[in-house]
Amino acid sequence: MPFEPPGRGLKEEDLERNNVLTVAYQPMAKYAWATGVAIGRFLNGLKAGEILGTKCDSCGRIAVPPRIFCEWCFKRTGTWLKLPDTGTVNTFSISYIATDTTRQKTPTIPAVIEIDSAGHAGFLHIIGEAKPDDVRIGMHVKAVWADPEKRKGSITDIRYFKPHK
Amino acid sequence: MMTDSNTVEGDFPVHFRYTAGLAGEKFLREIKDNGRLIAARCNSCQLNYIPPRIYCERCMSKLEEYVPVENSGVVQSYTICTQDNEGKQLPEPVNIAFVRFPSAHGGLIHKTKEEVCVGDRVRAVFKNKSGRTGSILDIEYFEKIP
Amino acid sequence: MPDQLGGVLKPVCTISADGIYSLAMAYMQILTGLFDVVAVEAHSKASDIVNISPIYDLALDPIYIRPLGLNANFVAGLEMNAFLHSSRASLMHCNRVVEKNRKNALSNPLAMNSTYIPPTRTRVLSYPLAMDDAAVLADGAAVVVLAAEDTAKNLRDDPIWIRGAGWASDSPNLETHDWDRATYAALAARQAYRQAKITDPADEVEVAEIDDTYSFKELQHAEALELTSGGRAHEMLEEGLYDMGGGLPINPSGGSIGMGHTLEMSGLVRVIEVVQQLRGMAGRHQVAGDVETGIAQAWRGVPTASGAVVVLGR
Amino acid sequence: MLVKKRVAVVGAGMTKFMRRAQETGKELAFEAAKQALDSAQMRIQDVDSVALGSAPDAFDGVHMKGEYLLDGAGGWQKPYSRNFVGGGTGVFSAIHGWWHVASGLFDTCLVVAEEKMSTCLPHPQTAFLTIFDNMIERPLGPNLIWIFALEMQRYMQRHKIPKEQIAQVAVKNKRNALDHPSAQIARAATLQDIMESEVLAWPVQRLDISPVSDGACAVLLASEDVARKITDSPVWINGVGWNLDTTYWTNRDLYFPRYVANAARMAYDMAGITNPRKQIDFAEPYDPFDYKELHHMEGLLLCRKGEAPKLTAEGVTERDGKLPICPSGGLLGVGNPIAAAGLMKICELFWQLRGEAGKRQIPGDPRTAVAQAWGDLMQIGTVVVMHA
Repeated sequence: MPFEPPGRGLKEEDLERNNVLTVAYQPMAKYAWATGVAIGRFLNGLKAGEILGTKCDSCGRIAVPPRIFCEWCFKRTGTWLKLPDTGTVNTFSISYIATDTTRQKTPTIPAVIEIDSAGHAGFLHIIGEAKPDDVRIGMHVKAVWADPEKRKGSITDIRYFKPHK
Repeated sequence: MMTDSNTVEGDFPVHFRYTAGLAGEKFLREIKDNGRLIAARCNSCQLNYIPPRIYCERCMSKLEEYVPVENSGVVQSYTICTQDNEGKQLPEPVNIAFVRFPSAHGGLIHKTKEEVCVGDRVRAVFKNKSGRTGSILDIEYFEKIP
Repeated sequence: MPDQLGGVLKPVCTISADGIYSLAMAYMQILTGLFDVVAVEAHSKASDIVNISPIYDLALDPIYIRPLGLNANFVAGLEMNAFLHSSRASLMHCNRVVEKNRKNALSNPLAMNSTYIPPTRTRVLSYPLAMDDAAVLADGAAVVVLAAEDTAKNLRDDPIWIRGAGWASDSPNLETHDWDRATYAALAARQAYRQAKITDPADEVEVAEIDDTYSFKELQHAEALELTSGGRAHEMLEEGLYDMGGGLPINPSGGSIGMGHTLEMSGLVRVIEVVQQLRGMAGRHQVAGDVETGIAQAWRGVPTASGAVVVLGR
Repeated sequence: MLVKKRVAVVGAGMTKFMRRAQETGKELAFEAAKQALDSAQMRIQDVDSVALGSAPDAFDGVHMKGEYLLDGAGGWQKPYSRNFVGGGTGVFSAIHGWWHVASGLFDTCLVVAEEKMSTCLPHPQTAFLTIFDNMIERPLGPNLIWIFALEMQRYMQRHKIPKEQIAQVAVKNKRNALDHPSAQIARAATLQDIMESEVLAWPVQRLDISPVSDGACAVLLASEDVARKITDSPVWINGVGWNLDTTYWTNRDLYFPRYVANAARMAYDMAGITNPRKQIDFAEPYDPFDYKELHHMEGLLLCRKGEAPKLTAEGVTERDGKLPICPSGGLLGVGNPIAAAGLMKICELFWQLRGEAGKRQIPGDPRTAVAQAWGDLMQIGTVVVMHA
């Protein structure tokens, strides 16, 4: 590195006290993301209290979250299946940090849950009714559903997964 | 009927704070403090960049010399904008011009006080010094030179 | 993204630009000898965006332009005015482009609209730019598959060859870019024509699919691509040169104005149309004669001064 | 795979990595590009194409920021394009530039990578929200760090790795960065400092993570003919590889980055490397988190699965060890302006292989090295092999 690297670093107070000029801007973009066909049906399933997956007619693999195609065979998936609402913790974390990086006193326990009978397929969710120290990889868990009238076709229609047997 | 596809509404919960940068800082401070326009000079390309840059986009020389630019110029193109940045109808259409300055490369895009035509001579009208903040809006608008 | 493309555990990448840029990158990847077959995909899901104005706003310079609080279509208004002023083209010529492309699209089953609506210019966006001048957003997806020469010959009897590809940018600063000319398109075309050994584009190019995000852009781009036999594009338009039955049909597909504007998928839509035309497989919108050379061109939209060109041949 | 044209790196440039830069993104890009040109004694007029890499638009806060950065990167009236493969972008930029020259269409390509993350508030991490699925993940209130914590936990559990062994990586890299003039945080940290730092999402603690930064890097690439005219000591890009795994990250086992291994195999094949453990003299794997360096050493086939923590504990990966890893100080030490941090690794290979790394110089005349970055949804590996 045969030169002195350029760059003028600032402190937060330089910006807050207007030691340098800045422009503040609030972006206004709003989106209405289409769920698509497969996830739309998955979310409708959750509203009905069911975890739905798809099965590839070619390789037999079960996919959850479901899709309309098998990414390995590159064919349309044919069969929709109702899967159990139990599974195994593939991995987890004990999080003290919210989306906006603010700190949380009571930790959230995100986990990847492999749904029973779906091979190793699973999805991200939250562990509840468990002490952080007691959560283990390989632990068996069961979905705790929101009351039917409160469900809205969202991943949060499952409130969390709790330890099970 | 329940369809398989639905929509999920959302936004992107961030906001931004942009520094004016090294050249922008000089340019906007000159407007704020002295009500004057300046350009950055590239001696190898013989171009005076307005707004100024710390580099010449053509030869990538580092630009360190700043030269004054008269605050009057010529309309190279104009438009009459009817919508704001969210796509909402503006209460009044806004006259916008791209103004070139005789001794400078580049120019400024800004509001004009009245309707203008290509070729019209216009000058920058600055806000009162007490109202200036070091922003491009320290220029109130451009007005026609009779 | 790889899943939908059959690309899982393969070399997949994103090029943040129009689909013709991606095509050019895939072209180079094949030229290196690294790959035999490369798929290029682009899509538009414009309908996921509730309101596109704030997104264009985010593309404007945050220090010098955004504080003015204007809709980004003012950029197109300024460019259109500068172009009309220097070329002496009129609003009637802009209408003529809209009429031509909307009518061409009626023969295209891929087009969003199937009925003809004449332009009225009643709603002005940023004078002189009217709502009728601007292509309307649409959703879609497009895939083009490229193959190295030997592989291509094995795959099918009628491959269409990339004879040249070019992409270029003028100054990204509105203040220092050319307002009245599409310098980016001229530079990109020169690069592509040089590779394709095309010296007289107006004579050698037989069909052109070019960016018409706004009506005036088609004219401005036709000039930059040297499709005017030395005159101005609006004069050629008046003479009918660019019509379906003309000597050099432009946007027989209907272009973005006719088909719907699929954002940065648009370039690949243009490419696919040229491929179909060269194969004689364009159906009801097939141009007359035995076409051997066509070009497709894309522009990245306001506030950019960037675009790409590809020359295709049988 | 038969690549016909050789491509050399002939110049490199880099800004300081800073938490908050006064320069605009364009100005940062210029500073790096200018240094790269000057170091090869080339003018922009002699450059016939430009390739840019930059991570999501939401950091710089400019839509289509490749266009915005264009003039600073030297792209005026040139063939200019931007690639984006998430965190893998920086190393991929060199690949993006490589195919410009290797295709034979261009003799030279200026490669620039820039990131200005300080623009994004309340915190640049928020901009990573879009990495999560809008339908089935975002409603759970995730933070970017979750995916790292989940992957790290899986890796630790699979190989029974104690946290202390992972934290050693942060100790090493922060110490290496003391010798880097661009380093944002030129401060050593002890094992205790790291183990006692705030728990964000167990097992991830604050000092396991590289700092967010503003900065830019650039390299100049040239064909063999041109390179020989410019310099007596070109550094060759001998192998390139990239590979993208499925987006369905909850359907794979995160303990091993098979996509990095695939990318590495592609690059090694092209470079004629059959035994990377013997033939690679040093490596700059991607280290945004300390465990990632270990994960990527394994993905790059520089050791067996689960063996990287042991090599680190034995000192093998120190700058004077048998297989120096991240002699630059990496992202953990120098800073992490995403795309620029990846291209920094290519710069480091260039300087080390030319013997120009100053206080950071690896002893013993290294000849062959590998740089790697990683990104998207724990999904892409980008790999470049260089040879002096």
